[in-house]
Amino acid sequence: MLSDLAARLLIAALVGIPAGVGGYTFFYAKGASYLTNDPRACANCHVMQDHYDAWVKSSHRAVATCNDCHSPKNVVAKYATKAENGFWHSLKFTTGDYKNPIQIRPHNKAIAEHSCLKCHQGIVDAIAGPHAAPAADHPKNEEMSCTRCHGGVGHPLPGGTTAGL
Amino acid sequence: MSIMEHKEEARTPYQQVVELTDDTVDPAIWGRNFPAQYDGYKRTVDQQRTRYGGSEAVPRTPTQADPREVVAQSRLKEDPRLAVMWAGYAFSKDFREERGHAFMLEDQVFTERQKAAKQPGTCLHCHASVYVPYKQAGGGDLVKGFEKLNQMPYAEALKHVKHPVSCIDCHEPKSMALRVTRPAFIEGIKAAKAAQGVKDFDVNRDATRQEMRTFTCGQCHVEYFFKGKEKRLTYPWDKGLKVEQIYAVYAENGHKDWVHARTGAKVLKAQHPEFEMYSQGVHARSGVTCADCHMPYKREGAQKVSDHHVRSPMLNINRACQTCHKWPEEELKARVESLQERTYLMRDHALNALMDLVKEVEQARARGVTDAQLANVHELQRRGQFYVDFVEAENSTGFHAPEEALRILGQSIDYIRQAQLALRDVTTVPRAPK
Amino acid sequence: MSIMEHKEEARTPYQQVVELTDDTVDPAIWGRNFPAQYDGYKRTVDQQRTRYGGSEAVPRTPTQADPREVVAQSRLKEDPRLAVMWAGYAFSKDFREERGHAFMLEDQVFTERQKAAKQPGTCLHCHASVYVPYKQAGGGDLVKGFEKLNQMPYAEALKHVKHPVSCIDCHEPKSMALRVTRPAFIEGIKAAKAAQGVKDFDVNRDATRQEMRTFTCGQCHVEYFFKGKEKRLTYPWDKGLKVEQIYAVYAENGHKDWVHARTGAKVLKAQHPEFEMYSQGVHARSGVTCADCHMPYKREGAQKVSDHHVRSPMLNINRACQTCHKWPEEELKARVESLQERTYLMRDHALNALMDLVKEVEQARARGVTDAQLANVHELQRRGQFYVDFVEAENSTGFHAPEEALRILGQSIDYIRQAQLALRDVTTVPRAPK
Ligand code: HEC
Ligand code: HEC
Ligand code: HEC
Ligand code: HEC
Ligand code: HEC
Ligand code: HEC
Ligand code: HEC
Ligand code: HEC
Ligand code: HEC
Ligand code: HEC
Ligand code: HEC
Ligand code: HEC
Ligand code: HEC
Ligand code: HEC
Ligand SMILES: [Ca+2]
Ligand SMILES: [Ca+2]
Repeated sequence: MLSDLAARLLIAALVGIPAGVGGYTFFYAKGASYLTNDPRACANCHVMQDHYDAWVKSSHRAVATCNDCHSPKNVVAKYATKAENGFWHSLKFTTGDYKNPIQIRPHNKAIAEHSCLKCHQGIVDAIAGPHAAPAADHPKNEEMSCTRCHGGVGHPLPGGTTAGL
Repeated sequence: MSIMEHKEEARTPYQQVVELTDDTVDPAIWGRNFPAQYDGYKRTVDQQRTRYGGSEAVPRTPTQADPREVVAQSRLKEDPRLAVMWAGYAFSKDFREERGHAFMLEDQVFTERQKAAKQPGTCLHCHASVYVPYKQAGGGDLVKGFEKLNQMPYAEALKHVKHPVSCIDCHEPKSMALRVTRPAFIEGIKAAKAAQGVKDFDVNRDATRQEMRTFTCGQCHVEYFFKGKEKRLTYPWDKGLKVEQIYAVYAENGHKDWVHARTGAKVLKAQHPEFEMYSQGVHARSGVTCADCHMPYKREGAQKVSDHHVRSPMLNINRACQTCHKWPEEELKARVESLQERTYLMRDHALNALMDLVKEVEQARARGVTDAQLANVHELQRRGQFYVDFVEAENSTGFHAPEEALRILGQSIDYIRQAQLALRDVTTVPRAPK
Repeated sequence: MSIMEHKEEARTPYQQVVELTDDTVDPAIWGRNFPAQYDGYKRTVDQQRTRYGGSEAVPRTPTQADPREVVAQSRLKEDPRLAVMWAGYAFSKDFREERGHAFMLEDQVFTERQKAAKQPGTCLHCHASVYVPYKQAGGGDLVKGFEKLNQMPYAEALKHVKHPVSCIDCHEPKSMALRVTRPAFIEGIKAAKAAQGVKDFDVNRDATRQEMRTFTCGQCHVEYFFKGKEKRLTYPWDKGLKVEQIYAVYAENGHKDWVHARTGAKVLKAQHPEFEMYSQGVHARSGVTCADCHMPYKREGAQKVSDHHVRSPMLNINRACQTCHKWPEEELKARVESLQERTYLMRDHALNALMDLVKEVEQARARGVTDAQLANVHELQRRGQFYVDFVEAENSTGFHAPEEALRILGQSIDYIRQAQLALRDVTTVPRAPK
């Protein structure tokens, strides 16, 4: 069975070849913009427009782009993720087969959650541990979710609601 | 549809196929310029049940008098206590679950309530596209036409209308901007704003776009009564939108809808106070509008359009709720239903109390107790019954303002039980209501 | 402080100044490793009033028997109806608004309720740091020590404790992980989970960190009773956490807290069911924990720490609410108060009904009506009074679960008014409660 990463690398390879609807879209719709860090590139797709508009108003506008939060730090994984998302999003964009409002997949949610620590590790050391360490006495010491309280930092939700768990 | 077209669309929101004037009533014509909205609008014929809402399609054999092949389920059959609450009033003959806008005109024409009592032309204000008919009947003056039709018998007024609520009732044809076309709301909201200290409020001049996304619905989804022999449609908001403020208006003008057949009390019928109830809830407080939940945006290619298939959000949770609440659909459904269950449970307590009271008062009168002796009892029934009916008639089963609905039901229970006590010792002075 | 130092701090969240063992009770010692948390902890001596919460610092002249120079305001003075509800019970002698954790031990020692009735050692479970004392008294066995102190007279058990709730009661000293140290909660939550079909729940083994942020508080902020002559502290959760489920437990075991002095009913006292009420609310449903609102994170230099100044969130709206709710402070305050006002209004209706009932039953007994004849009346009072007291005793004035609080009050009103009816015709069979 393929590891998660291997599977995504495979798709990454796939989209390299401009064949099939996914590939076609990938280039036409500047799906390649997944490989840049320019948020406007994401907004190439109108379905990303709301998030772009919200991001422009967000506290992170000046400090974090889409990819800072939506792709992992590890370089290989980063491009794998981008290619994979680029592939799926292009495909779904073309087929129009996706929920609206869009819902983040657990895999990408986890990436977003971890990305917080790329920049904020320091400030949360005290609350995250010592006791949050996996080795801690409390076996169910799961990692804490940042978005539980800060879900809106990248692109606030309408109505002042909270992002949820 | 391919990406090429997506981009195409994005550039041109819509084609002006036909020219729309302020007299174009037929939605089909508007639909040629706005096919997406028109398609949604037509789908309001769909009938599907939710736990407490939507509606069930009940087949029936058409008759000369009533050609409808499908109606919504009877609420009187679902809960026989309602017929006792309304004993002696037309509602005790026929009361059904409401359904989509497409049916509003025929359902009003063919309800048994039309036979049970003579209805005025006023009724049409909220069941037909009356904007153009009012203007014509009034020789260009909307309000004059309104007053004219109010005073006609229903059957005669009916000849002036053709369509259920239509595009022109909510939209200004040139700009497509929202507008309010209903005189009773224009006057009602003016009074309500005045009560809050806002002078001379002209809804079409002063309301924000956000407010209009609620006011267009508030034109009809409200409590009302017919004032005087002119049968002028009136929204009882002079003191505010809360149940006690509305009741105070009826206390002052002494209005009664009918005399309760079994208790002799001069009682009131509450009707669909969605706008009033919603206004007391946390969503209204947060600036969330009727249209946000009942006409959420939906993507049609590159365009976002408001879903004109106005219906229960429980049939459309993803679009209606998940823009703001990132909870799974199942969880959102469960939240709504748990709020509705509580409302339903307390409604049950209140209606049971009312059943006890009606039975007892009926027996007392049989024993010869006079209406004079029953003055306190009657007043407590009038208030308590109006409160429970206010929540019963509000169609979200409490969701629009859960705490307000429960507060009202709690007080209703107190007043009705006190009526039973007052019946036992006609001397006791009931506590002053809060 | 320079960036460099920030980074320094950041790398090592805290310095191990002293070694903490599982027997270190004194918070001052823990405070040397965790000065930020200790500072907050000490600030629970602050007293400040909010609209319905916080507490007022009322000066008094210390006496031999009660050396306190400052106490919280008397709730009996604020609302004399409470003394009528509790007639014949210690609570009718002295009941004050609760204040910060720093006072928990002295307030328990010096309350007039200690004189009004002999209290058992059990009381200490929630008013002192008992983890180490229990272990010692039990020769290393926590539960044995718990059972031992329960059975001592209060004054004797008191000798075993020194501090109010302290670090060691909520934290495991090596990892600082949260833990539950209270036997009654360990047993209670196990029963509650079992009622939901979760077998053999061991809170310290099976609870998530997220749950622990609530359970550490649930150790004490709950309804309870003393079981049997062993005075074992017990949380009545065998059937679940809802008021009717708790009442069902008391119905089954026939428990009574006292006999009402004026009506003769065998009644119950509800006590601070914060955990139970919170569990029925939308915040619990959304995974929001007690600590989120009562111990929100606060910035200390380059670190975020949990604010150990446990208090009313209304005194800390910015941190307690605004990370999740982007509304202005004033607006959030207004939302809380409008929910609390509704609860308070319905509490008023219920207490007024109870005042009517007590007066009438007292008169009836004076007329010679027997307790046998009053069976129905007594049962309805017992239930209705427990329901209103459940909301009255819950310290958020409804905020933790607004709809649940109003549902309970609505039913309370129904039961109490029905008790008045049952008093008038001892023949009527009251409606089966829902
Ligand atoms: C080719 C058009 C297109 C572009 C360009 C695009 N997106 Fe998307 N995106 C979509 C579509 C379509 C969906 C919905 C897919 C679904 O719901 O499964 C989506 C969904 C998402 C999701 C949530 C669904 C998931 O897969 O978890 C995230 C996060 C996201 N996009 C981020 C981005 C970022 C960051 C960029 C720029 C680096 C970007 N998108 C650029 C079309 C695009
Ligand atoms: C690319 C770096 C970066 C990433 C990724 C990032 N942040 Fe930030 N964040 C910053 C900077 C820089 C600031 C502003 C300076 C500060 O206050 O620390 C900031 C500010 C904040 C603030 C304070 C302002 C506010 O909006 O309240 C919060 C809270 C926050 N971030 C949370 C998060 C969370 C949660 C995530 C992950 C979902 C995240 N950040 C991801 C860099 C980042
Ligand atoms: C239980 C709620 C909660 C959770 C979970 C949470 N935070 Fe926070 N966070 C807060 C609060 C409250 C503040 C404001 C503190 C203050 O104003 O003193 C805050 C402040 C911050 C700030 C801004 C500090 C400043 O003033 O510049 C950052 C950055 C931040 N949090 C990041 C995170 C990250 C990263 C995570 C996940 C590891 C996280 N938070 C998890 C509640 C939370
Ligand atoms: C500071 C971090 C941050 C930045 C910057 C950011 N996002 Fe996000 N994004 C998140 C988080 C966290 C979530 C998950 C929200 C949740 O479900 O609670 C998310 C979710 C999403 C989703 C899934 C739908 C949803 O709303 O849950 C899309 C699509 C998305 N982001 C697109 C974008 C785009 C496009 C940009 C840039 C214009 C962007 N994001 C910038 C943190 C960020
Ligand atoms: C926050 C979302 C929300 C807002 C805002 C809202 N509603 Fe609703 N509405 C609901 C829900 C949820 C229901 C319950 C539907 C059900 O039980 O199936 C409902 C039910 C209804 C019903 C009965 C529908 C049926 O299926 O029988 C009507 C009529 C209604 N609302 C009208 C209005 C009006 C008019 C307004 C504005 C004054 C409004 N609503 C505002 C969510 C909302
Ligand atoms: C001209 C009067 C009028 C206006 C304006 C109006 N409604 Fe209605 N609405 C009705 C009537 C009448 C019915 C019941 C029709 C029937 O049962 O035959 C109804 C039914 C409904 C239903 C119930 C559908 C169902 O399946 O049970 C909903 C939901 C609803 N309206 C929401 C709205 C919303 C939201 C707006 C504003 C965008 C609005 N209404 C504007 C008169 C109106
Ligand atoms: C102020 C606006 C308004 C007026 C005036 C009005 N209605 Fe309605 N009517 C509504 C709305 C809104 C609904 C849908 C909500 C509901 O059924 O509670 C409705 C639903 C109905 C229904 C379908 C449900 C049912 O009750 O069986 C009938 C029939 C009906 N009305 C008849 C009438 C008659 C007859 C009159 C005149 C005596 C009248 N209406 C006057 C707004 C109005
Ligand atoms: C009961 C009221 C009502 C009726 C009837 C109605 N609409 Fe709308 N319509 C709305 C509301 C509310 C909006 C949202 C407007 C806004 O947000 O400013 C809207 C928006 C629109 C828009 C703007 C684009 C969009 O979708 O948001 C168009 C175009 C439109 N309607 C066309 C129509 C047509 C065509 C008809 C008849 C087939 C119609 N409407 C009937 C209430 C109504
Ligand atoms: C435009 C934004 C928006 C939409 C759409 C919306 N809500 Fe809300 N909702 C809110 C806000 C804001 C609150 C208040 C709490 C908060 O600030 O997060 C809230 C609160 C709630 C609550 C808690 C209220 C209570 O009494 O417990 C529930 C449940 C809820 N919404 C369900 C829904 C459902 C179901 C829908 C769809 C039918 C919906 N909401 C649509 C913004 C929205
Ligand atoms: C969503 C936020 C929130 C959560 C979660 C929450 N509370 Fe509260 N709590 C409040 C508010 C707001 C008040 C009202 C304070 C006031 O009236 O001043 C309150 C009041 C209280 C009070 C009375 C405080 C006083 O000032 O007199 C106690 C005790 C309390 N809560 C304990 C708890 C416990 C125990 C839990 C968990 C089982 C909990 N709370 C969960 C917000 C919360
Ligand atoms: C060992 C028992 C115990 C534990 C554990 C406990 N409390 Fe308390 N709490 C009390 C007692 C006792 C009081 C009343 C003290 C007094 O009035 O003298 C109190 C008072 C309070 C108050 C009222 C403060 C005021 O100003 O009115 C709040 C709020 C509160 N606790 C919240 C919490 C929260 C949140 C937790 C968990 C993080 C918690 N408590 C854990 C026993 C406990
Ligand atoms: C299950 C835990 C628990 C037990 C057992 C307990 N308490 Fe408390 N007590 C609390 C909590 C929590 C508060 C704060 C909330 C409140 O006052 O409602 C409190 C508050 C108090 C207060 C201050 C407020 C007031 O009532 O005047 C006194 C005094 C008090 N308790 C005395 C006692 C006595 C005496 C006993 C034994 C008969 C006892 N307590 C047993 C948890 C407990
Ligand atoms: C009534 C319960 C309670 C008491 C007593 C208590 N704490 Fe905490 N403490 C908590 C909670 C809840 C957290 C949050 C833990 C988490 O999120 O995993 C916490 C977190 C901490 C943390 C981790 C970092 C942080 O701030 O989140 C430290 C260190 C800590 N407490 C030290 C102390 C010290 C020192 C004392 C005594 C002076 C103490 N605590 C007393 C409940 C308590
Ligand atoms: C960790 C996140 C979080 C914190 C902290 C929090 N809330 Fe909420 N609150 C929510 C969520 C989630 C909901 C449910 C509605 C939704 O999904 O947006 C909600 C709902 C509400 C509602 C609507 C419920 C109703 O019955 O009308 C109010 C009011 C509210 N919160 C006030 C507060 C106040 C005041 C505080 C601080 C004392 C607070 N909240 C703290 C997340 C939070
Ligand atoms: Ca319906
Ligand atoms: Ca207090």
